[in-house]
Amino acid sequence: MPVTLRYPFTELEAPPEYRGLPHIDPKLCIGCGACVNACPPDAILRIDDYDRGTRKIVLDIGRCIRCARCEEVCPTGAIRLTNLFEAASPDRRDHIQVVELRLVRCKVCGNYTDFTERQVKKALQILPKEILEEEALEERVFICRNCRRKGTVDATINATKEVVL
Amino acid sequence: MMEKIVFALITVMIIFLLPPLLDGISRKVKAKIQYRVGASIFQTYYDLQSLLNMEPILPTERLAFRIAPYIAFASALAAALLLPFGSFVPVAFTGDFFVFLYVLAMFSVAMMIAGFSVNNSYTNAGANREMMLILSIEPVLGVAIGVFALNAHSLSIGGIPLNITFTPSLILAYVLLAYAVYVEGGFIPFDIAEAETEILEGPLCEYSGRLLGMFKWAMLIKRLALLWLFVSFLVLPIMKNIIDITTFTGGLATLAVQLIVLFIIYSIIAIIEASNARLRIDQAIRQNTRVFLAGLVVLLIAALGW
Amino acid sequence: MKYLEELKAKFGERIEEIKQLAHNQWLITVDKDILHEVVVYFLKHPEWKETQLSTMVGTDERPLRGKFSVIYWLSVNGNSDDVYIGIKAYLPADDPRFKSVTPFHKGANWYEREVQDLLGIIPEGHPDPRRLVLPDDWPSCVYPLRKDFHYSDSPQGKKYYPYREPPQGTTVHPIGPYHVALDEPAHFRLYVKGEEIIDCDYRGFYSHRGIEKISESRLTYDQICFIAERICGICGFTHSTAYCQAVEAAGEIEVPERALYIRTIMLELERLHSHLLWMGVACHLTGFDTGFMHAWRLREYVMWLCERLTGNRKTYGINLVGGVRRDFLDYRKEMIEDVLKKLKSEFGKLVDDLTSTRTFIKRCEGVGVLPYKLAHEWSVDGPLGRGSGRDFDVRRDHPYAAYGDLDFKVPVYKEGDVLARALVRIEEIWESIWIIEQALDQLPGGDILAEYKEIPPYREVIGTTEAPRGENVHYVMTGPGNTVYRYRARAATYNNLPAVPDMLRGYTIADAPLIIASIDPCYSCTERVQIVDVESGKVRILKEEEFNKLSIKASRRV
Amino acid sequence: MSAKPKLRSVWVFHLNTGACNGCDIEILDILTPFYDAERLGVKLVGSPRHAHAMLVTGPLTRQCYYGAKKAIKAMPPKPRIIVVIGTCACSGGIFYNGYPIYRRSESGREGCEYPRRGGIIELIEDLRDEGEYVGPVIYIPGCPPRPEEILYGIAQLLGLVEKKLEGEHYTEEVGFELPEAPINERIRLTLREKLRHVVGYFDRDKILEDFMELVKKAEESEKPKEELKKLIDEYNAKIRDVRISFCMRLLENEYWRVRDALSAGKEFVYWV
Repeated sequence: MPVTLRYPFTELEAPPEYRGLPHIDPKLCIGCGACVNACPPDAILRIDDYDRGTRKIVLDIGRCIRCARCEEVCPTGAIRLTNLFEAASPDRRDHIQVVELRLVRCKVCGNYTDFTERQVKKALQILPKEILEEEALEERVFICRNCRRKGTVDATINATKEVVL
Repeated sequence: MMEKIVFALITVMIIFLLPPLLDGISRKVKAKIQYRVGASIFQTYYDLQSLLNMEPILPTERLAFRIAPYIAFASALAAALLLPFGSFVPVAFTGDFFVFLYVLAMFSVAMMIAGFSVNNSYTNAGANREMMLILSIEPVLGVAIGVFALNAHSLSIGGIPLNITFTPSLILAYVLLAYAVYVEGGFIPFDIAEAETEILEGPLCEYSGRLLGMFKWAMLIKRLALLWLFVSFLVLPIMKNIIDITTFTGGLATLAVQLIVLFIIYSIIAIIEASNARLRIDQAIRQNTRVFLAGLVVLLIAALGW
Repeated sequence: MKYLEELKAKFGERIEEIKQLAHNQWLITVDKDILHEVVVYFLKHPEWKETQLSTMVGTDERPLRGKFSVIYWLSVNGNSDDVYIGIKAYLPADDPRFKSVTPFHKGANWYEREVQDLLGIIPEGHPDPRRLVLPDDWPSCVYPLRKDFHYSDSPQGKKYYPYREPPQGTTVHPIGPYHVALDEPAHFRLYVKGEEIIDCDYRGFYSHRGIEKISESRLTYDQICFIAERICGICGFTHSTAYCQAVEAAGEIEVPERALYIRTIMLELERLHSHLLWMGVACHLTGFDTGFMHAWRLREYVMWLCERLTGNRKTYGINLVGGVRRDFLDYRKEMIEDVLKKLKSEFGKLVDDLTSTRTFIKRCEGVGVLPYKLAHEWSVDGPLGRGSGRDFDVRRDHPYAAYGDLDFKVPVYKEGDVLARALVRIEEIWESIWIIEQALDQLPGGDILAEYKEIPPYREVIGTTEAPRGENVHYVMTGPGNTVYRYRARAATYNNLPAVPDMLRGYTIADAPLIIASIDPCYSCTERVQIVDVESGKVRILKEEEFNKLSIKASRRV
Repeated sequence: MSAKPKLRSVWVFHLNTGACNGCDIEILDILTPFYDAERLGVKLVGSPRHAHAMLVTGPLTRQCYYGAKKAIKAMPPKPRIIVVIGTCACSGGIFYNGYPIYRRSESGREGCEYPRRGGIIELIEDLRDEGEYVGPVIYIPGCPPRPEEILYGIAQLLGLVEKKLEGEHYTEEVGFELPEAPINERIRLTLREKLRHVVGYFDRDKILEDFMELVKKAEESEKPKEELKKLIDEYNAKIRDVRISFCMRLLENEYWRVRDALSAGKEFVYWV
């Protein structure tokens, strides 16, 4: 007897284990770019715009090989492979998902740093209270790398001066 | 006169419109054997419609390439028109049995023209195979019909089935005829000339759009003609004993029986097709030759009057 | 290894170094002038009957020691021993030439043409030095696997390929690049007389995608698992397993036992679906569509199972260096058992149907015969080799994953025709089912992924698996940081395909698709990765090189 | 779903431009009993001249480029539908900028453009530049796409179903959530990474969630250690899965170990 499935004339759900279309939950994504580094076909891009102060995480389903490495490395569980599979479309732009996040503006020099505000919030959640207070990190995380390095250098110079004196 | 017109209309309908339906049924039967739903039985109509509406792309400027499908279509049509539909034979004259063989060969010639008119080794190979196949099977068909003619003492296709008497040789002749019709119809395992996976549909490889549609349609009509011949030889001798074929109702009834038997045979063929692999051309020819030799023996028996 | 002494006695001083790389791998460095002698010595060794040329790797080691190198990897199979021997020679950077092995062993043909294409290392005395791998329009004297070539450059040259002249009185019958019988593009030129095939030329590598170069440049260790899997869409998992095994051996990573068993089960499931696929294709090619449909209907059960076990029907994506990414929970084990039960009852019926179809058997019997002697000369492997009487199987002879703990038979037939290959595959399906059942029973507990710190650089090692089509050999030379220095994947078909012309000769074009398909060719496997103008003068080459350098720059627009 | 199909007969030719075979096998797979594309009027033909549509797979290697171009030109001038199957054909896939892959010089090889370029579109644009007509193009990504995905794409082409996906663009305005787990975030991440090595990335979140539920309950009681042990025993009896039980036990041990170490002030950098 015919065993043919009724699909596409009925709805059909892929099994829960299926690695289907990836999707970024924009509420959870912190823009750390772990997925960008892990992605073998470069389907996820990180595009920083230091003039407008934004970071775009761009996911292209049309480039994705559905290996789920992004899901494996994502620290917040924002990117997941759903079990949806119906991605066919006559327009490649339908395959694009963009999450645009704000970058931190350095409190010292006013330039945009290379990390997002959400990344900072996540870091603050992880770090234990004692360390935060001890190192006055709450302040320092909003400073860009250059200024921080400069600050360290200045501090060292001051310190050496003290020693010399 | 009215009766003639009715029969003529039905005949035209059968010849032009029935073959795609038969193909659809055959596809459905195969699908069922393969545990599939399969295409709708009208799928072949859709296919032909879409092909006939499509502008072809011409790989060569040769006229032969362009007219080959029409030759094939015309010869298939001519072959079909020689056959009895009920009591009605559209074109009847003594000796039309030779014409039947001749137009069938014409069809194959059209295929060969199509195959050799382009410089493509697939189409050439296909044309080659068609030639070899036709040369090996036409004699079998000829012998089979010859036995019938001998038996019925008639050379007209319309006349033969009405005049045969049952003898042992006749039963063998039916077997021969069935074989010849099957092979000539190009059903698996004898779809060697159009083998898709080997030589990409052979002579049809370079055809497209409307021309391809014509060719496909012609091939289906040719199959119908061949099978109709077999069915007529099977049904008419029996029907003539049950009912007076020459009356209008008798003719219609016979036609109906012919159609039913045709459907049954087509389905059986679909089953055979579904459970066989394609033969190689040399294997097929060897087999045909053997059958031909057997056919000669049958002819001899028939000549002796058994 | 006892033969090393014998070797030392024979070649003495000219053996530069012998070192053990892994428990069954030795690397022997020799002088480049005796390279071919040593290789042939092992290949023709009277006591090692099933020795074969497993792979050959050319490497641009100029950044490391200012030299090129080539390694011939030989595997000792059958009942003889469990050994892989690499025979390495360094070649000077300014004149990388070595003596070709092909005149003595046909199986080296493609390997040597490949290093010539990709690295510009010239095998002297090669009987057929045409281009093999690179596209027809690739400029000569640009060698993509050299380290000074950027992986995404793609210089344009003039399109040209020197096909062989057809023999007298024959016509050319091309199969491909787009032939319905070949799932993938490949180009066979059959030289035919009527329907009979007189000779055959092959131009493949339409699916050459530069995987090795991408792996060496753009990807990290873990990412390469996924590109290795995409070497082939049918037997991808064996490729990623072979790659992982190589890296694990180089990094001395201890893979948890549970991971090994899970790999074994997946490998066998892959073999199941691959063999069923092959049976279907063979039926389809002979016009027997019912067989095709039923074989693939059975295969679908395996596909669904794999989808639920790993998340994808084909590219399982569960291999990582150090183990696997998904575990078999209890309900997944039950699913496997259900599918095996279904397969066992229905597969027997399918085989009966096939063997009782007279027309199908007629097409397979006595067609495409590859006698044992030729099989050995071409170093063919897998079901093709076993159909021709070569008694060798990587799973048994060089146990990897969990195969050492499991019990199974290796079917061998002597006839060497298409039917024998079909029978080998049918028996292997039964064996696979049996292997999976055992592995499920013995599935140990514990972790599934090992943790490792760092993989030491510049270690060379190979990983091998028995793919459904034969032996897969992945050579890895680890590199600094998180990258490989040299990666060479050799798929089973790479050894099998060159033997096809020998199998085609004397049969008809109607048989050609079936014969080609009977080795279960996988062009994409083979071609992951033929016009060097040997006669042209030096001056011209220089000019061309300059020109090509310009075109490299033009092609690269960031 | 009851929409009348635009086309009732689609003859397709299969064009592989250097794919890994995965998509090609799935194309054959849609003809087999479970999917049976013949229902939709699809027929695989052997010659591009017979085809309404071209099913393209593969990243378009340079060696394939010429043959593929010839094959598309050999199709009848109308309708020349291109069905792009698989990630490689959509955008070059994982191979997108390897040296043997064809790319137009405008496309560049290492850019950050999106939608990502590569694959068969490079050839289609070349053909359009040459003035050849190329009909509608439909993209079916996937690596490889499931047979259902391909059927869905073809059904879309026939006008039987509507497309479901649309491009998405989010900005900060969607809001940010930083979910608070019942246990310390550092411990959670440590356990999560540990679980990856035991049951793998796929099952770990579900198991960890269940575990945290139990921990939450246990921490409310007076003797959390004993309580957690009891809860886990109950949980294991209910779930009846050897692996999950194993993980639960492991998590229990790990949890107390890490927690004690943390409260003792020892530094833990398990996760990175």
